[in-house]
This record gives sequence, structure tokens and C-alpha cells, in this order.
Amino acid sequence: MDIHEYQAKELLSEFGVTVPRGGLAYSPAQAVYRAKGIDSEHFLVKAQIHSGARSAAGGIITCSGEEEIRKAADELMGKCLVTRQTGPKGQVVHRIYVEEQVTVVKEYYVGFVLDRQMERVVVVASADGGMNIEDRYKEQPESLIRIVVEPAVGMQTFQARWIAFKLGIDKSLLTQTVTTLLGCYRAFRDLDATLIEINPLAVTDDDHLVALDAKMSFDDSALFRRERIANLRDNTQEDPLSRKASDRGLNYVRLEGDIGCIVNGAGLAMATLDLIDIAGGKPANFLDIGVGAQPDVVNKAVNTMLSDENVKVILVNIFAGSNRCDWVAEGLIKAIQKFNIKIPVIIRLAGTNAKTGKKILKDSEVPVILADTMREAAELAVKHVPK
Amino acid sequence: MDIHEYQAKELLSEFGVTVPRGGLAYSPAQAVYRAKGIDSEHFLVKAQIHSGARSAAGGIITCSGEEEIRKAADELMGKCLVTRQTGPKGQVVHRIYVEEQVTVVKEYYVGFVLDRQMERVVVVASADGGMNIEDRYKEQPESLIRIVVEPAVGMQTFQARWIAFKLGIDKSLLTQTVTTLLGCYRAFRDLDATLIEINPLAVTDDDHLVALDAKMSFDDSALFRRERIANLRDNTQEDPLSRKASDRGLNYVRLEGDIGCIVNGAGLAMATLDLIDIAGGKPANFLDIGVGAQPDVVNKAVNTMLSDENVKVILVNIFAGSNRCDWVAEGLIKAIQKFNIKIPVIIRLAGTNAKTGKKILKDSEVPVILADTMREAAELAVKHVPK
Amino acid sequence: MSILVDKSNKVIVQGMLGEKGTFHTKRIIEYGTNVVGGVIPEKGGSEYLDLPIFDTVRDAVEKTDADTSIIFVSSPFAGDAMMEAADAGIKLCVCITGRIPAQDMIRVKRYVRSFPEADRMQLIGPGSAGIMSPGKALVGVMPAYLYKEGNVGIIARAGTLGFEAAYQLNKAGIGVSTSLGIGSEAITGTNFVELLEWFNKDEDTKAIVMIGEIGGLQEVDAARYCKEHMKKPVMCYIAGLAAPKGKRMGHAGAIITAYGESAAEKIEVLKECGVKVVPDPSSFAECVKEVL
Amino acid sequence: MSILVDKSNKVIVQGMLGEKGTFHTKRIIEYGTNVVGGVIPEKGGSEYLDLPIFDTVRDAVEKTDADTSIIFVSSPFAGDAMMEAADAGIKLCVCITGRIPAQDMIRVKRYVRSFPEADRMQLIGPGSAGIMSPGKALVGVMPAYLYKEGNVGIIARAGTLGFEAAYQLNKAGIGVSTSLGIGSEAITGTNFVELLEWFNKDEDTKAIVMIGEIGGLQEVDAARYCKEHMKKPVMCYIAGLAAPKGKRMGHAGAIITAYGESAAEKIEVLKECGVKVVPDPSSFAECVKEVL
Repeated sequence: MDIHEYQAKELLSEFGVTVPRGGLAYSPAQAVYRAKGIDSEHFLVKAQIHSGARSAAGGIITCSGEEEIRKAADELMGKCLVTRQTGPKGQVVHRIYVEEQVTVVKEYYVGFVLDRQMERVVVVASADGGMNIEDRYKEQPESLIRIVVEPAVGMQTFQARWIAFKLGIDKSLLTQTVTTLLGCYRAFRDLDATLIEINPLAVTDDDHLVALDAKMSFDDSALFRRERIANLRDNTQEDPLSRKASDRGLNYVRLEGDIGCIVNGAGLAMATLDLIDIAGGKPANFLDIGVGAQPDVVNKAVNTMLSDENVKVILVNIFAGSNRCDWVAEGLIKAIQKFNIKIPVIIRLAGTNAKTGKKILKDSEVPVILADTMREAAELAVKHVPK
Repeated sequence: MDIHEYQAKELLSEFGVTVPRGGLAYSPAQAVYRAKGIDSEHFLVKAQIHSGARSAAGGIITCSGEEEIRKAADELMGKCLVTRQTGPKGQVVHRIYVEEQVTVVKEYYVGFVLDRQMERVVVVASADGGMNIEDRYKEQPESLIRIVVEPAVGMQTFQARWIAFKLGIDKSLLTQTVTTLLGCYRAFRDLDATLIEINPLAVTDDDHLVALDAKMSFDDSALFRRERIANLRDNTQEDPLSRKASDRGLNYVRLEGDIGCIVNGAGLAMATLDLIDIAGGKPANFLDIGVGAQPDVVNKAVNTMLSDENVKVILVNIFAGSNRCDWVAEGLIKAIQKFNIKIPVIIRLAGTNAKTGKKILKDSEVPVILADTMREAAELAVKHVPK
Repeated sequence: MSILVDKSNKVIVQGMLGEKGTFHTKRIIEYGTNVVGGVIPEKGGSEYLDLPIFDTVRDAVEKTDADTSIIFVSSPFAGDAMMEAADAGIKLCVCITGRIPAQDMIRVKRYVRSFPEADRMQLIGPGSAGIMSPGKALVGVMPAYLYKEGNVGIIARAGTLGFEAAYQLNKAGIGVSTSLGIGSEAITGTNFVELLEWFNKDEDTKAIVMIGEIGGLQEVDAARYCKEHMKKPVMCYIAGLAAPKGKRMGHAGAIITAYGESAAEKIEVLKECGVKVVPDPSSFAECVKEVL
Repeated sequence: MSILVDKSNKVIVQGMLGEKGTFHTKRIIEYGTNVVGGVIPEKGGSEYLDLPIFDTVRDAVEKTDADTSIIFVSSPFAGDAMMEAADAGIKLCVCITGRIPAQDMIRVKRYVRSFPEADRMQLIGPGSAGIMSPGKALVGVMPAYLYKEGNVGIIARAGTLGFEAAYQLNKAGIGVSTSLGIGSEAITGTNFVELLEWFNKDEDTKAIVMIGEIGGLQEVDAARYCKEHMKKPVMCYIAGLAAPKGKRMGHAGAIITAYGESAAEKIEVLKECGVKVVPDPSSFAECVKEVL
């Protein structure tokens, strides 16, 4: 789960990370009000979306004075920002953060991330803060500082010092740097984070080390024990269909094509996409109903699928292990009748009670196309896409 | 460092351990006042000293009504309690804890301690709570439940459950037991404890699991980072001379005999005691001035030594490694003159500048007895003890 | 023969009380697996599904000599369940439960490694479909009827794709020695390489089907292992060649991603190492037939 | 020969800026030890006592090829310093600083053990008097003039008793191969047994003096090791036979205390295992003479 910059800054400041003064606003008037509470001449008005690289997309505006802040906030609110990280559909701005502008002497990059190969938290840092850190890394991988945290003991002071020295941060800021880095590590560990990124971490003209931007992502599997984090979820930043599906216990991923896929299991979902690709088609989405899905789940799945107007063909690929193909067949018939589906529905059933399931579908009046293998199903789906 | 029962209970309750309601008092009047704040018919008035086994020594009095509480508190305040753990000199009561008396159905013993062999925290528990747990352990070692905590991951829920089941605690209290045990472990780890003991941990008639008594000791070496714990120190519970010495940066241990020993280093201290023992004498104390002691320290040491009226002979055994024998000699001469010492002083100097040191002492007017070896020094000291 | 499980394993079930646990425990017993008991804290001393129930894994091991455990405990408590199994001397633990917090898994693996290598518990999963040695034992959630006795080994990260492969082989008359689901979680126990080592030594296994997917480097490690050590044909399907690139947050993820994590890169390395690549998930049987 | 340190060790000093660090670093350099640099965070790039100063141990190792470190860093930061040494690839670390929080030492030892055995740092201390190989190198705080070159090994928990033994041997004309202080803290690095193994292999060591004390079981382990493996005479003094029994708090300490922690029990076990017991701390030289 991702959170907004302002939320990440609030969390990190509790762990000893210094951040500029700022306030959240839901309207231009509130933005002005927030600015009045901060003793500063220059402000940044920052779009709060779940994405980095906002600056290049016009999501961060420098302002002086009430009128400029109002205008900037007005421009950003409701705007759809397309950044290098959002994908082509972009993210709509519903919240704005107004922050004092500090004078920056030097910028750094610091990231904390879970490395699944090493099964450890890895800290990466670079003396070149800013937006194009991946590119820079590809050109000069040795410019990146990297520390692996031994899980039995956690991040140690000497590791934080090492990063500070390698970054070349002025020695007068050593204690501040160590506090910031160890604070981030504790936040990562104590809040079940999967990513903490400060970019840039800046030295100001009055010799403070300040997190000018902050990103945090959290382990979805651990939200059950992090109520405070779970409460930070901003639904407006998620695809509405994806949210709807997840409220119904389904996993929905929106894609760019026209074939809607109902599958069970993430592995089968990937395999189905692969087969559609091989057959020359493009999936509109996939909807994973889980390994042990009950009949009513199929109904919900079809309902969700129909809310996606890009879907021109529905492909159902079920391999029943814990669940049963006859249940799936019955659920499909009910849903097709209930929603009066006109678009082609290609169905492949395998596993437990597959024969019964197929028979139920054949005996019913509903117009579905049955396939024997995954490959056949994918080919049929592609064939039925209207030209 | 040890703390009082009431302090341990306050700390542990913050970690989820349930304790009876109670209040601290410095006088009988305050004890009555505390009791009035607690809605209960029966109370315990408990002497707060740094020792267990208080009950058998009359340090815990059961009371009902204002008058009984006043009387009990009056009896305990200022009393010197000698328990199985205090040693023969006992401890004087300066604080009293007034606590509701709960009705106990069953008592258990739980202890958390650092095992230096294993280099791990060990949890020991027994279904027989109460005072004679060591004896019971010696008779039936298998009656003791023992869990070793892997430091890389900390105590786990399954370990707490295991203890609960082995103790035979009613299954309706499983969650409470797990909360209590994991709470103690976190307190141990987060506060740099070296001992946490709940004895008894009791099941009450209204199905609560309650810590009726609690002991905690802390790692002296870690007090620098546990300010709150350091502030719990109660000087009245420590030997005044030992306190005085420690305020002067010296380590003083009071013993039962008549030879006062000034040594440098804990190893040399033990060796000196061994030699006095072999020579048939008894040390009154030892005072460790540390490995690298400067001249003024000798002065402080002699001063402290003279405050101990049991000292009939002073034995100085110095092996100068980082420090210098000539400094020690000068310090001794000054101190002997300043305090006008009349009792015999036996001195053995070895190591850096030992020859110079001995010469300075010989050339001075002060009446000291020089020895060449540790053994000789110990024998001379024993010989000079007045019959 | 088979690897890891056969008729000799004495199996206990941790967390058999829930719907899923009950359903699969019944299936496992029906299959003839030697299930000797269950662990349900607070229910020790009772019976369930005709099995003796114990409060703790230690009790179960003491009383039944169990050496194998399968875990259905819900995800917040599954980490603790795995550590309890390791502590009690269980030799093989199959964790069906998935979606376990990554930090719990870091702890579990640290804990398991704190035991001397000879006593160390073999962990399959979490998020595993389990282990199936057809005709011998099922310690997993596989639909048993899909599996025919034979000599192809299957190792799949995604459970359903393992079923799919077994199903295709079965239709083509090909049987399985042992099939394992190792899970797709960020941090898992036993990986491809360790299982390839087992299969390499198993006389009854003539060929191995690996089913990998995007993310992680274990397919790359497996490819290298095959090149250097494997005496039997291995073929591998990598799921996710057409998977969408996810939305991402920040730069760190991109920076620490190594060569070999994408499906295309995995396929490239597999080919370089001489591992036969299964071109699509409908071709498992055809590919196996070519080498058998 | 000697054990652990000789002229070939390249030594860095961690925390040489304080009074104690400065005093002993000078002594160590004067003795002829090959000190190649110091680590003082924030002072990297400067010089002190004519030595190049580095910000981190890694830098120092990279620039000087140091393999040995001696730590004078104050106790709140000494745990971090030991881990930094281990991380930087230091092979032998002598921690003079004592009174380190037990939980820090638990972490340090866990961290050191997280390295593969071949790369693992040898830790002497904390609270160690260091290592002295007379005529070769001093990596410790021993008064150098006490030590004569020779073939008796000394291992002492308490620093001053090690000095005392060397002094008595010296007066009797007996020299030392290597003398080590291993510290008396609750949790320490290298113990008696590991050092006995080293001395067992060292051709120039003909006899070993061990100086133990009350608490812990390492003297018992050492006694058993001597019985089974030691090819040279070992004699041992246990300090604290007459030490007062401390005031105690609660029962747990008494319960977990094992047989072999008291001085009398240690002496009993040593005798059973055929280790010569030095009866009092004035008799080191006499005892050694009997066996040489």
C-alpha cells in the first residue's frame, strides 16, 4: 500500500527525520490558510498523488504570496498528472500540500527497500539526488552506495556513518545524518514498510538535513497489525474497479486491451495473459477469483467485469483444485442470464468436476463457447474480438 | 541495579502485565490515604526493600480497615528486615506499598534472566509459586520449565503458549498468560533488564492472571541509556559506604572481617581475599581503585576506608600497569599524614615504578610495613590484626 | 522413489480447525498419508477428524514421533507456527498459508538458520501448494486425481500452474514422481536449486518440469545449477512474459532489481544454460514427451 | 612463534583520541607493533601520533590492509565499533573497553556469527587486557617490561592477575610466548578453550597458565578440553575461593546457576581432569617451574 508524501513526512518526523513545515489542504482557500500558519516567504504547493516524479509533470509549483498560492492550488486540484511512474492514465489530484520552501545547498538520494534475493533490508544512497536516479545508476552503478542490514541485529550506527561519509555529507552534519538514517530504518521495521525513499534529502543553507520529499509503501500482508497505516489508505488514488473488486475479495488488474479474463490463481492469470499474447490478442484486464472460489464469487466477478467498458470478449479460465467446476458453471449461467450478457464468453474448465461443469453449460440455454485447453480458449477469445 | 516491587509493577503494567491496585506511602498516614483510594476490603501493607522473601521476615502484613493499616505501616516503617536474601545485616524499610488483597486460586513462578553461558535470555517457570523455589528446584529439577530465547528473533508466541500449557494454567487464561509473558520479555529487552521475576504470578477467583510480586534488576552498564530506570535508584537500600565509594568512582564491597583492602582491579581484589583467607584472616572490605588510578584516588580510598570502623589493619596491594607505584606511594603518604592513621598499614607495590615507590615510602616518616609479594603482604596483615 | 514425502512421513496438521484446514486434512487423510495428529492450541487432549489433538507441536512430536508438519494457520499466526515446528524438531514443514508479512518471514528464516545444519527444518512455502508423491503421500492441497504415479518431477512457484502441468501430463499418460509447490511470496523457504538437488539423486525421477515466474533470481540460479550439475533433462516454463509492468513507487525498487528478474531475462539465461524452455503453458506434455 | 599476534599483524586503533587511547597507543607503537592507522570518525584524512586517521574501519582496511584492530572506544559505542570491525573484514579484534551492556554484546556476537566461519572475526574481550607476544608485538595494555620472551602461554580473565603472573614468571627468569586477557564480562568473545587450541598448536609454547575466576562455565569446558586434547602441561588458578557470596535478588539467578560456577566447583573439575591447580596467586612461578 502506498501513502502520500505528507503522510510519509508525518510518520518519518516521529522517527527523528527533519521535514519542512507544511500543511494539508483540500481546497485553494485551505491552502492559503495553511500557508498563513507557516512563517515563510516562499512556498511550494505540491500535488499529493501516489507517484514520484511529480515536479517534471507540473505537480509542484513554487509560490510567493497568497494570490500565487491560491492560483497554484486551484490549478492543481482535480488535475490529472501523468508522471514517469503513474503509467499513461495518470493520477487525479484531490489533496494538496503547502510547504515552506527552504534554500537547498546540496541534494542526496536515500532509499530503504526489502531485497527479496537477500531476504534483507537494503539501504541505497547516492550523492546525486533528483529525478533521474535510475538512469544515473545504469550509467555509473558504482556511484550508488549500498548497505545490507543483518536482520538479527538491525541497522547499526557504523553503517549510517559509512553512508554519511561516502555521500560526502559535511562532517558537521554527521549526527543529523545518522539520526535520519537510523530513524528511517526504525520506521521501516516498526511499521512493516516495504519502501522508504527520501529524494531529495537536502542540506539547507542554515545547515539542516531535511527530507524535501518522502515516499513510503507498506507490506499489504502486514496491514492487519498496522491499523494506523491501514487508515492512511486513499481510495481516490486507486483504480475504482480495482477497489470495487478488492472490496469483494477479488484481485483485479486493469490493462490496455479488450479481452476480459476471469481466472483462479495468480499463476494461471499470468499464463492466460501469456497465451492471449501468443495468440495475438490483448487483455483488457484480469480478475483473479482465488484458488478456492465459491459459486457467488463468480457472480461478483462477472458483475465487476461488465463494469469495464473496454471488455469486448470475456475469457474464463478455471482450474478447479479446491473449488469445483460445476459450481463455477452454475455461477456463470446465473450471471450471464442476470446481466443479459451479449458479448462472447469463452470458457475453459479443468480440474475437479470439469465434465459435470461442461455438461451443465452445454445443457443450459446460455450462449457460451467452450474450449478444451488453455491455448484453445485464448485463440478463441482473440478470434471473437470484434474487428 | 535493583528497584522496588512497586516500581517494577509500574513498569511491567506498561508492558501489559496485570498487577493489583496499590499506592506508595512514606508514612502511616499516607498509607491510610492510599488505601482510601482503592475500593477493597482487605489490603496488604508491604515493606519496600531490595529483597525477596519479605513475607517470611514479617515484611508483608494483611490488614482490614484504617486502624490496622496505620498500625501495620507504623510497624514496618524504619524496621530492619532480615530475609533469606538480604544477608545478616538486613535492609531498612523507608517506603511502604499498600495494595488491595486479591483472592488467589493458584500461584505460579516466572523468571526472566540473562544466561551468560548461553548468551541468551532464559525464561524459567514453575507451577509452584512461592518462596522456596530454589529448594524445590534442587529436589525436582524437572519440575522447572525452561525456555531459551533466540536473540535474532526474540521471544515468540509459541514459547509463551508452551510455558502456559506446561504450567497447566487454565486454557481460558491462555491469552492473558501469553500477553504477560511476552510483555515481560519486551520489558526485559527494552529496558536492559538482567532479571524480571514474578513470584507469585497468581490466578484470582475472578479469573485474572495477576503479578502479586515483581522484582527487576537492570544492567548497570546500560544505565547510561535508561535514564528513567537510573532515576529509580533508591540510595537508602545500598550500603552507605558503598554508595560513598561509588560516588567517588571507587568500587567498595563490605565484608565481615577486620582487614581493609585497597587494591586495583577486580581480579587482584579476589586474589587478595584468597590470600588473606589462606593466611587465616578475614577481610573487612575491599576497595577497588581501578586499573589506571591517579594519585588523588588513593587519598579518596584511604578516606573511605577509615569510615569503616571494623577496619583494624589496612592492606594495600597495588600492581601498577597503566598507573605508577610512585604516584600511589605519594598518595598514601599524604593520606596517612592527613588522616593521622594509627592502625597498621601493610603495603605491597609491584609493576611500573615499584622501586621508586618503595623508596619514597621508606624515605618518608610514615609508619608503614612494606611487603615484597602478595602472600607476604597478606600474612603480615593477618599478623598485625589486634588479638 | 520420490522426494521429501512418502509413506514413511509422520504428518501433523497445524491449524486444521478452519474450513480450509478441515477440507484439506480430510483429503490428505483420504489419500492415505500417515497423518498422526493435529495441533490446535487450547484443544489439546481432544480429537478431531479421528486424530489426537495437541496443544503444542512439541507435545505432538513427543507423543507421535511426527517428523513432518503442514500449516493452515491463518497468516498473522503462521510465522509463529513455522518457528514452533522448527523448535519442536519437525524435519519438513509445508506452509500452505500465504500472504505472510515479509518481516515475519525474515524472522522465520533467521530462526530456522539458528539451528545446526543437521537439525535444520526444511521449509516449503509459505503460500505453497504442498507436496504430492503420487501413490505414496499427499502433504498439500493438490487435487489428488490429477496425479498419476510416474517419473516426472514438478516444481512450481504458482500452485495452479503446477496442477495444470500435472493435468496435462496425466492426459498424455505421463506420471509424476513428486510435485511441489514452493510459493510465490517475496521470501520463501526451499528454492528450485535445493529441490533440483533432491530430484537429481532420486532414481525414479527421469525428468523435471520447473514452473517459474517473473520476480526474484531463483530461476537463474536453477539454470546455472542445471548446467553444472544436473544429470537429467529439465524443462522450464516462465509465467509472465506478457504480464503488465506494474505501477511503481519511487526509484529504489528499480535500482535493486537485478538482471534475471524479468521473464524475458530468465528465459534467456535458461536457454544459455541449456535448459529446455516450455514456450507456453499448454505445452507441458509435448515438451516432456520429447525427452522421455 | 606465538599465537594470534606477531610482527606481521597490521594493527589499527579504534578510538585512540581519548586519554586512555592515546596513552596506550603510544605504548603499543613504542613496543614496535606494526600500527598502520587509527579510526576516528569525523577526523578522517588527518594525522594523530604520526598515524593516518580514517573515518571508518572500511576505509582504514582498504588503504592500509589492516587485519587487526584494538578498541578503546567508550562503552556506549564499543558494540558498534566491534561490529564495524567485523563488517570491514578485520580478522582479529581486541576490545579493551569494558562495562558494555549485555544486550549490546548479545548483538555483537550474533553479528559476528552471521559471517561465514572462514571470514569470521576473532574477538578478544570486551574488558580485555589485550594480547602480548613478547619481542614481537603488543596489542593490549600490558606493561611491556613485565614480559620476557619465552615459552609459557598465559590466558587470564582478570587483566591485573595476568600481569601478576607474568611478573612472577619474569622474576623467576621464565618468559612468555603470548599472554592474553580475555575479560571478565558476562558475555565475551574468544574463550579459554579456543585459546588452548591455539597454544596446543604453537611450537614455542611449552606450558600454559590459565587464570580463571568465579562465574561462568568456561573453566570447566577448558578442563575437559585439557583432559581430551591438550598435549602440554596446563596449570590454572581460580580467583575468588574466598570471595563473598553477593547479595542476591530473587530466585532465577540461583536456579540457572550451573554446577561448575563457584570457585570450589571449578577447582574440583580441574583436578578431576588432571589440570594442575595453582593454590594461590603468589605461586605462579613455582608451579610453572615444576613442569618446565
